[in-house]
Amino acid sequence: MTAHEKTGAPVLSVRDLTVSFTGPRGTVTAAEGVSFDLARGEVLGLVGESGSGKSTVGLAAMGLHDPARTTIRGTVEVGGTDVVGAGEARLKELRGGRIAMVFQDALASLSPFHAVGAQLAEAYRLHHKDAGRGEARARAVEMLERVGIAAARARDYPHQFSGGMRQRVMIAMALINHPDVLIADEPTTALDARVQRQVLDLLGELQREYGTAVVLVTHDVDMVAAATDRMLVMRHGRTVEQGSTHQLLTAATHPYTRALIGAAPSLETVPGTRLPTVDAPEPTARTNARVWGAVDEGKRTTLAEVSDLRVEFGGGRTLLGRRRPGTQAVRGVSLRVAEGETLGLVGESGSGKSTTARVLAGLQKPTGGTVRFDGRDITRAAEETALRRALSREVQLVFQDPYASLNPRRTVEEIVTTPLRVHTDLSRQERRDRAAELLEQVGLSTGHLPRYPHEFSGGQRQRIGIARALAPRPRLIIADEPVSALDVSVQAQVLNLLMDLRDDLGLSLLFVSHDLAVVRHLCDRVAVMHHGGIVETGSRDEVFDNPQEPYTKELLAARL
Amino acid sequence: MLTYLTRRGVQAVVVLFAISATAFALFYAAPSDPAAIACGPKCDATQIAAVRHSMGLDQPVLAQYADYLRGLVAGRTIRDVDGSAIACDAPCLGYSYALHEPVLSAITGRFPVTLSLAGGALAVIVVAGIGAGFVSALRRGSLGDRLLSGFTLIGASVQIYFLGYALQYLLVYSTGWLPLPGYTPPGEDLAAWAAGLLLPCLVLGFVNAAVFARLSRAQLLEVMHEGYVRTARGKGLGVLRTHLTYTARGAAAPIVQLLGLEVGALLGGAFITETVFGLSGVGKLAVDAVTQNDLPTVVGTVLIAAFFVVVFVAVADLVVAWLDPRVRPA
Amino acid sequence: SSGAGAQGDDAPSVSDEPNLTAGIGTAEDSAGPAPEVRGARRGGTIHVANLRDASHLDPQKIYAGEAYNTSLLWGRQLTQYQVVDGKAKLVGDLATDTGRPSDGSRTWTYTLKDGIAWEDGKPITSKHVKYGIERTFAPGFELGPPYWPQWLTGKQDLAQARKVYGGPKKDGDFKGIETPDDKTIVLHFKKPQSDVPFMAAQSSSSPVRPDKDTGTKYDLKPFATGPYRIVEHQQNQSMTLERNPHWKAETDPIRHQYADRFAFTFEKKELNTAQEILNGRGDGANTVTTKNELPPELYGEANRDPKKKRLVVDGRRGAFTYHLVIRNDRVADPEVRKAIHYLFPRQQARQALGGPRVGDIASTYSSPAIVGYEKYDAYPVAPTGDIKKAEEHLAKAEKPVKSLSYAYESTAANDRVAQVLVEAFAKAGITLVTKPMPLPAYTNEVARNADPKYDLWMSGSSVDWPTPATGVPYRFDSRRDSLDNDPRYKNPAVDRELDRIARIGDATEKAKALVALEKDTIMKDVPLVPFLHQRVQQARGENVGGAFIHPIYGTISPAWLYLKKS
Amino acid sequence: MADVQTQEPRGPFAVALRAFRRDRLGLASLGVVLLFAVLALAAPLIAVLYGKNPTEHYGQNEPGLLSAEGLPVLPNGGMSGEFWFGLEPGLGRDVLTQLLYGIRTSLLVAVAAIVLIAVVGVVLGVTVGYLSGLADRAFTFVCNVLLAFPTLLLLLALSPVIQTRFVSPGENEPAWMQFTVLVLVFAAFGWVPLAMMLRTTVRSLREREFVDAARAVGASRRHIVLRELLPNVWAPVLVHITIALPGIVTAEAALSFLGVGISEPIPDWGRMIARGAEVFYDDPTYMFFPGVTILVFVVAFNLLGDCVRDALDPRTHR
Ligand SMILES: Nc1ncnc2c1ncn2[C@@H]1O[C@H](COP(=O)(O)OP(=O)(O)OP(=O)(O)O)[C@@H](O)[C@H]1O
Ligand SMILES: Nc1ncnc2c1ncn2[C@@H]1O[C@H](COP(=O)(O)OP(=O)(O)OP(=O)(O)O)[C@@H](O)[C@H]1O
Ligand SMILES: [Mg+2]
Ligand SMILES: [Mg+2]
Repeated sequence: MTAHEKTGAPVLSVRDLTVSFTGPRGTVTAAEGVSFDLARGEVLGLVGESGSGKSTVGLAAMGLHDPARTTIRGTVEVGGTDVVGAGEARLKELRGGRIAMVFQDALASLSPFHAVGAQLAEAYRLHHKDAGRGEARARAVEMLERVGIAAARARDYPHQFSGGMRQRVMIAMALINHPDVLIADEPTTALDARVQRQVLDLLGELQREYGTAVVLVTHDVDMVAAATDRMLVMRHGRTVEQGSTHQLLTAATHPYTRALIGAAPSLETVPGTRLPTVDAPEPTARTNARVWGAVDEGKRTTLAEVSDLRVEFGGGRTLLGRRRPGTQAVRGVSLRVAEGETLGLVGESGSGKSTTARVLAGLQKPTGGTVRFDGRDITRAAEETALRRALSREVQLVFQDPYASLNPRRTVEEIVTTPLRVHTDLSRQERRDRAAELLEQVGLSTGHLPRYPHEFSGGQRQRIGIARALAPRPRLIIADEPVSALDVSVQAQVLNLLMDLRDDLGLSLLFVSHDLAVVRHLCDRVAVMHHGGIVETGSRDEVFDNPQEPYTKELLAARL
Repeated sequence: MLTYLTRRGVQAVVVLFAISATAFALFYAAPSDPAAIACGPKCDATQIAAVRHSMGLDQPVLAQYADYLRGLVAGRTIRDVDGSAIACDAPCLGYSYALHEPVLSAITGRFPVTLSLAGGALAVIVVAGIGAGFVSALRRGSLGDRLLSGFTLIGASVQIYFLGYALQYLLVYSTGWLPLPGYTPPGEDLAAWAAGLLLPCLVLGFVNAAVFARLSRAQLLEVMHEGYVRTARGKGLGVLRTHLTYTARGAAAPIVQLLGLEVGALLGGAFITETVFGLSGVGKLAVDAVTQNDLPTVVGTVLIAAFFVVVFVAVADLVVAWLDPRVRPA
Repeated sequence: SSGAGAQGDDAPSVSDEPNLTAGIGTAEDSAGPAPEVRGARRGGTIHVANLRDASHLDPQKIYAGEAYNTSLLWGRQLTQYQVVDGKAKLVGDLATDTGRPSDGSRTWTYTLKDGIAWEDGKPITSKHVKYGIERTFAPGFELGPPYWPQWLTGKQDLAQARKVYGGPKKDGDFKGIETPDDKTIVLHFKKPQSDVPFMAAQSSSSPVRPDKDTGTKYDLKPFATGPYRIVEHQQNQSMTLERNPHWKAETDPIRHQYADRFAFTFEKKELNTAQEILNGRGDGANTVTTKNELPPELYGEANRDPKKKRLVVDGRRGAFTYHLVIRNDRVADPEVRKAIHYLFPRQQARQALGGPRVGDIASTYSSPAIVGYEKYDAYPVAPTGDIKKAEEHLAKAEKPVKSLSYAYESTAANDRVAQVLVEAFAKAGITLVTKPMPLPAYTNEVARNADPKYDLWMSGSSVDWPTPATGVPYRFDSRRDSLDNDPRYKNPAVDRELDRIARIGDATEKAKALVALEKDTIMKDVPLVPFLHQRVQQARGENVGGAFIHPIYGTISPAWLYLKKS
Repeated sequence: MADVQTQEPRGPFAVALRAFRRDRLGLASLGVVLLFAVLALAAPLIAVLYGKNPTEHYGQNEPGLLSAEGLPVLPNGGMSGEFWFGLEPGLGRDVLTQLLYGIRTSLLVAVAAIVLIAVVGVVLGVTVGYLSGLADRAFTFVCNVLLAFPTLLLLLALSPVIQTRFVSPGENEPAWMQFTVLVLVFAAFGWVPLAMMLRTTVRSLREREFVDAARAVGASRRHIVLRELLPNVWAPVLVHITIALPGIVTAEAALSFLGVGISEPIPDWGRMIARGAEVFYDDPTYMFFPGVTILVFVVAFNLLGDCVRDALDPRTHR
């Protein structure tokens, strides 16, 4: 999106904005000395890793911080009014009328108790006092249709919508009163590439139509490149760098900016190379592409194999004993992972990737098909404890959410040694030694053993998860979106680690992700899933350079 | 929806059935004999045996229980001490020989007292309890909040029997500001009815309201930070309206559920309050029945109390479903 | 008496309490109308507020002083007690006199008065009286007193007696009672019966009209012969009485018909009712309690405030006595029983119960309210007990006593008494094991149990009418069952003497002989320890006149009440 | 990658403890609770120092203390230098020592019951939460029945059964039996809310990935329940306990108030209040002391419960 007009006084002017929160544990300064101007029609990208203060700035512009716990200094002028000092009455007029916000989490940000049409209509009526109910409803429906939601669904409740639709409802609500400024706080996270694209296109369209100035908050550099005029990079609450998007993307002065830009693999990066991180912006080792596909496919020994896998969920019975229809999560998937190979499993959300992975790990009982590992039939692993135990020696999982997958009440030592307790009769001391060794291997230190997960950063937590997976010396590691919950810079660290381990230990890897660039960077072979089935399998280069199936093409095209 | 209602209904009936069986079994273990009660203080063993026989109490417990259930569903005839028949229409809860009246009529006769008390207490709970929680949450950290929180803490800690007597002493006995607690049928004298129940309702209400004030404060504070509340404010909605239409609705479910339990419990009789203030409601009836080992009345009151709890818990679930489209049954 | 408690200002003053005993009146005394109550007026509604409704109204089922007392309002008997200035005299009620014995007191004849009628105006006949007495044989009437069936059949065992005759509905006419005409009724007994005039005053000697006998329902709403009739009765809720137009004052030497109506209400807590009465709130000024007693909560206050004190009516609880019963076959050593007698701290125990208002400390088994009463003290002891004496007797015991068990109905007050006993017994080195039980359990385990496993318990009891005839011969005859002879007292000499006394045909003579036996033989053995001759306090509203504790029935009698202003 | 602090590792409880230590109200309430505990433990010692015991009938044995009706002669319930909190009407026992020993009764019942409740509630709640299926349905049914059952009535009805069925006539109902019955009945109904809460907690924990993670490394069910789930429920259990304990103290007193609690001569607050209610027109002081004591005790405990909850609530710190 590009603005058609950038003239006159700034519609939003932020000067020396400092926001600090007071809590029971002292004061946190989330933003410090942030200044920027936003002209009419302009799009500013607010970039930075998680926790850098992006949302804080956005909320400050709306005057939505809880006054009891927040101290705000500096000025935020919206159309000539300083939001920081303004009274509630004045703020009520500004909010939703002159400045609106698309909040970060669309599901949590829509009231679950009211139909979406009513929520939109209310927003309209609040700023059009003389508008009747009928008019407001008509405007709401109109706006919903504008964002591609059928008028008939105005009576539905948010939980009946998909993530992308909710996000569009949020956008419709923010724009219903044609505000001067729109703050879009990560409007596309949690959406898959295709929907992401749709949402951004819509936003650009509306923005151009109404001449709205936009602050686009994101940590996704690709998105900034695609959609903004200027960008502002934040870190630890401070401005790192500010300038035109083009200039920063090509010639950033600050190393952090450069690292941030480089950390995310794109479809152009050389696969298998070490990615730049904030700590090591200029990676040295392994700058060449991974060459793996040279050996003939057929000659490799198959490590794991699923054939005609089917999984159906739910159903259950009604009171009268009638069966309810279930969800067909996986419908006839066949896959194989060869010894030493890294297989990427991509596909949009809900396509059945995780389910497939969980079956392979012996966590999910399949409804049909067979699963083999190293020649053995392990289809019944989810029910038979002994079988699963045997399987878990050789197959290990790394989970998506590094926090949720670590028990918060167990120390790192306990977490990492659990597989050793199960699978070996090592003594306590031996287990500890092995745990220390594992931590070293993933780049942590022995001193971390007695600590609890909450004391670690996201990247460190994921390393603990990887250390646990490595503990029984498995032959196959299944990584279910191990980086999608992480910041780009942390993602780069974890990807680097996985690549190192793969090389050092000769592991096979099943890598599940919806991020095509990441898959391309890491995997040797790629399988594309859609609606519970595999639509295309092939080597990395075949799939990315020469996709056969329309769905794969669509997926690739959606990349920003 | 219909299946949901049926399922709830069946569940409720099964629970009530289990409770009636438990109550029946339990009180059969009691060391005294309903026949002896019916016979009077000067009966000797043979006389009691005769009475027991004519009342059918010499039959096996299971047969008696079956009889009881039959009476509940279809009504039955009960035999008096002299063997004469007393018709007891469904739902027959048995006949109390201690009270000389059918248990159902004994309960319905006292129910207006319990209903008035429960209604008054409920009004206090809703207005003062939930209201205080709301004000407290909106003004959290302020002096008012701290005062209210202290007040509700005391309310949640104080004993009805202590507070009840202390207030009776202060407000009725020493100063004469309030009339004596008691029950006058509202149809007879509305003012006397209200005046007599004022203090009991206030005390019972206050003690229970405190729990609700604490719960609703905590709930509201929790929900206040929900994203959709922020969205509402972001639209330009005022603080109060936001909290009334969005926060309150989000916070309602646990409050409604507790309220359901509370209404059920209150309608089953407030034993201690009724004892402290000398109100002859269902609670007092139950306690007296237990102390006199008036088996039919005990089982009857237990069943009624459980009935209300079960019904109002189910009603609360329905209200919660109505409030929150996410949990509405299809 | 300690003199604790107060009298109603206009109630007949009780000058000489020990002479409360009922004399037997003459035929003249039996003629109506009743002596006017001083200052009485007619009119108004008297409210009677009791926590509990009467358990029975059916005259043949009533068996409690308070219920006898209330039923005087609508029921009449062959004889009844005329009370003047607090003194009771047994006179003819429906009958012209208290009964004429013949055949060595085996036959008693009553003649009904003229002008006596049911509430529908039909005359009361001897058949109705007979039918009433016959009902006491029928099943379901176990609740009432057993004497008519026992005496008329000569069977001591009630079940046996009922085999002889099973009630009018089952066995029709009973031959033992003759009604030669509508006015005469002749009762034939198998043995000499001296106390028939007193039994004739019991509610079970009330007439019942067969066509009005509604069975179980009769218990809710009996047909009236007295000055009032029941117009409405909702069990456990309310009862309304109105004047009975067919009652004639000149036929009734006992009752009055001052108030227009009596409105009974039930289920209000005793404390609240008493508060209303003492403070004159609501209907309080026009209210009396005939069943409720003054709650202990208010006693102190009523004692302090003279205005309220006037509203408290105090008196002897009829012939009720309260004793520490010793199970004689378990505590067989008379020395131990004597030790218990000396150990028992009567004063402290009474203090724990509420002080002098609960009763006068007793030294005799029988109540001073009975005919022939004599005050004596078999083993004088200080009211606080005498440890030294107790220890002396314990030392004489054959086997040393380590522990005794004491069962009681668990109420807060009884708990305190138990603690008093525990402390006192401990002083003599005896561990008192206390067994509190709720009333139903207590009744089952102790009172009704043929073999209760306890050594001691408290027992409040009364004779059925004011002679010792239903007391001493029942409690101390070793051949009677444990329900009667609960101390399990056994003395062949006493049994023999009781047999002799049973043949005495004159009530007063018999009473004297029984009291002598009690004093000279029985109490010397300490079969039980006398504790209290109980008292009772009830409240009456400021505007209610004529309230006094009925000397026989031990509660306020509504039949004498009037409203000062209406 | 943020560097992990070099200080001591802090477990979740250590964190909570630190938060709690900063909470002045919490410390004060803990102080009061501890004071009560100390008073309970030291009751015999204090009684000796003070020179009175809770069972002797001073008022009856020494003339001039009680009136003939059993009311204290001195004003304010007979408070004097000799009897600091006055005398019990009727028997004339010393109020102060009765109160002190009353703490023991209340605490003993409450603590024993709470321990049972915690054990039963945790075992059932966690197991059922993890198992679901038939066990879950049976559990829900039992909970519904117990929730709808009027507890107080049951206790009222149960006490005579026990007194007559299980105690031989020749001996006193042993104190331990009275306590055991109370504790058992409180536990029988008290575990329900805890188990229901834990069931919900565990059901959501079960969906957390770390359970899957444990299964994925081959851990047994036992390991998952004992080592993965249990450590996560201590915080809610602790909060539940501190909040439920005063409830049991209150309920125990309520039972005694209705006449079926711990029986004479074991001192008990509820019975004192019941007696106080009987004489409260004549001697309001006698109700005042136990009433206020129990109020202070319960307020302190509830406050402590609030503060423990705040301290353990992850949202208020980290
Ligand atoms: N209400 C609050 N109270 C205390 N601290 C807060 C509050 N809101 C945010 N913070 C802290 O302020 C910092 C900045 O938070 P902010 O939400 O602005 O980050 P962000 O850049 O939007 O991150 P993300 O990309 O994850 O959304 C974080 O360290 C966060 O923990
Ligand atoms: N436990 C379950 N019960 C019922 N349905 C389920 C369950 N788990 C998954 N599903 C459904 O199965 C389908 C596939 O889910 P799965 O988690 O495998 O998708 P995914 O490809 O991993 O998606 P994502 O990218 O969002 O993680 C989805 O429609 C999902 O709703
Ligand atoms: Mg953010
Ligand atoms: Mg997934």
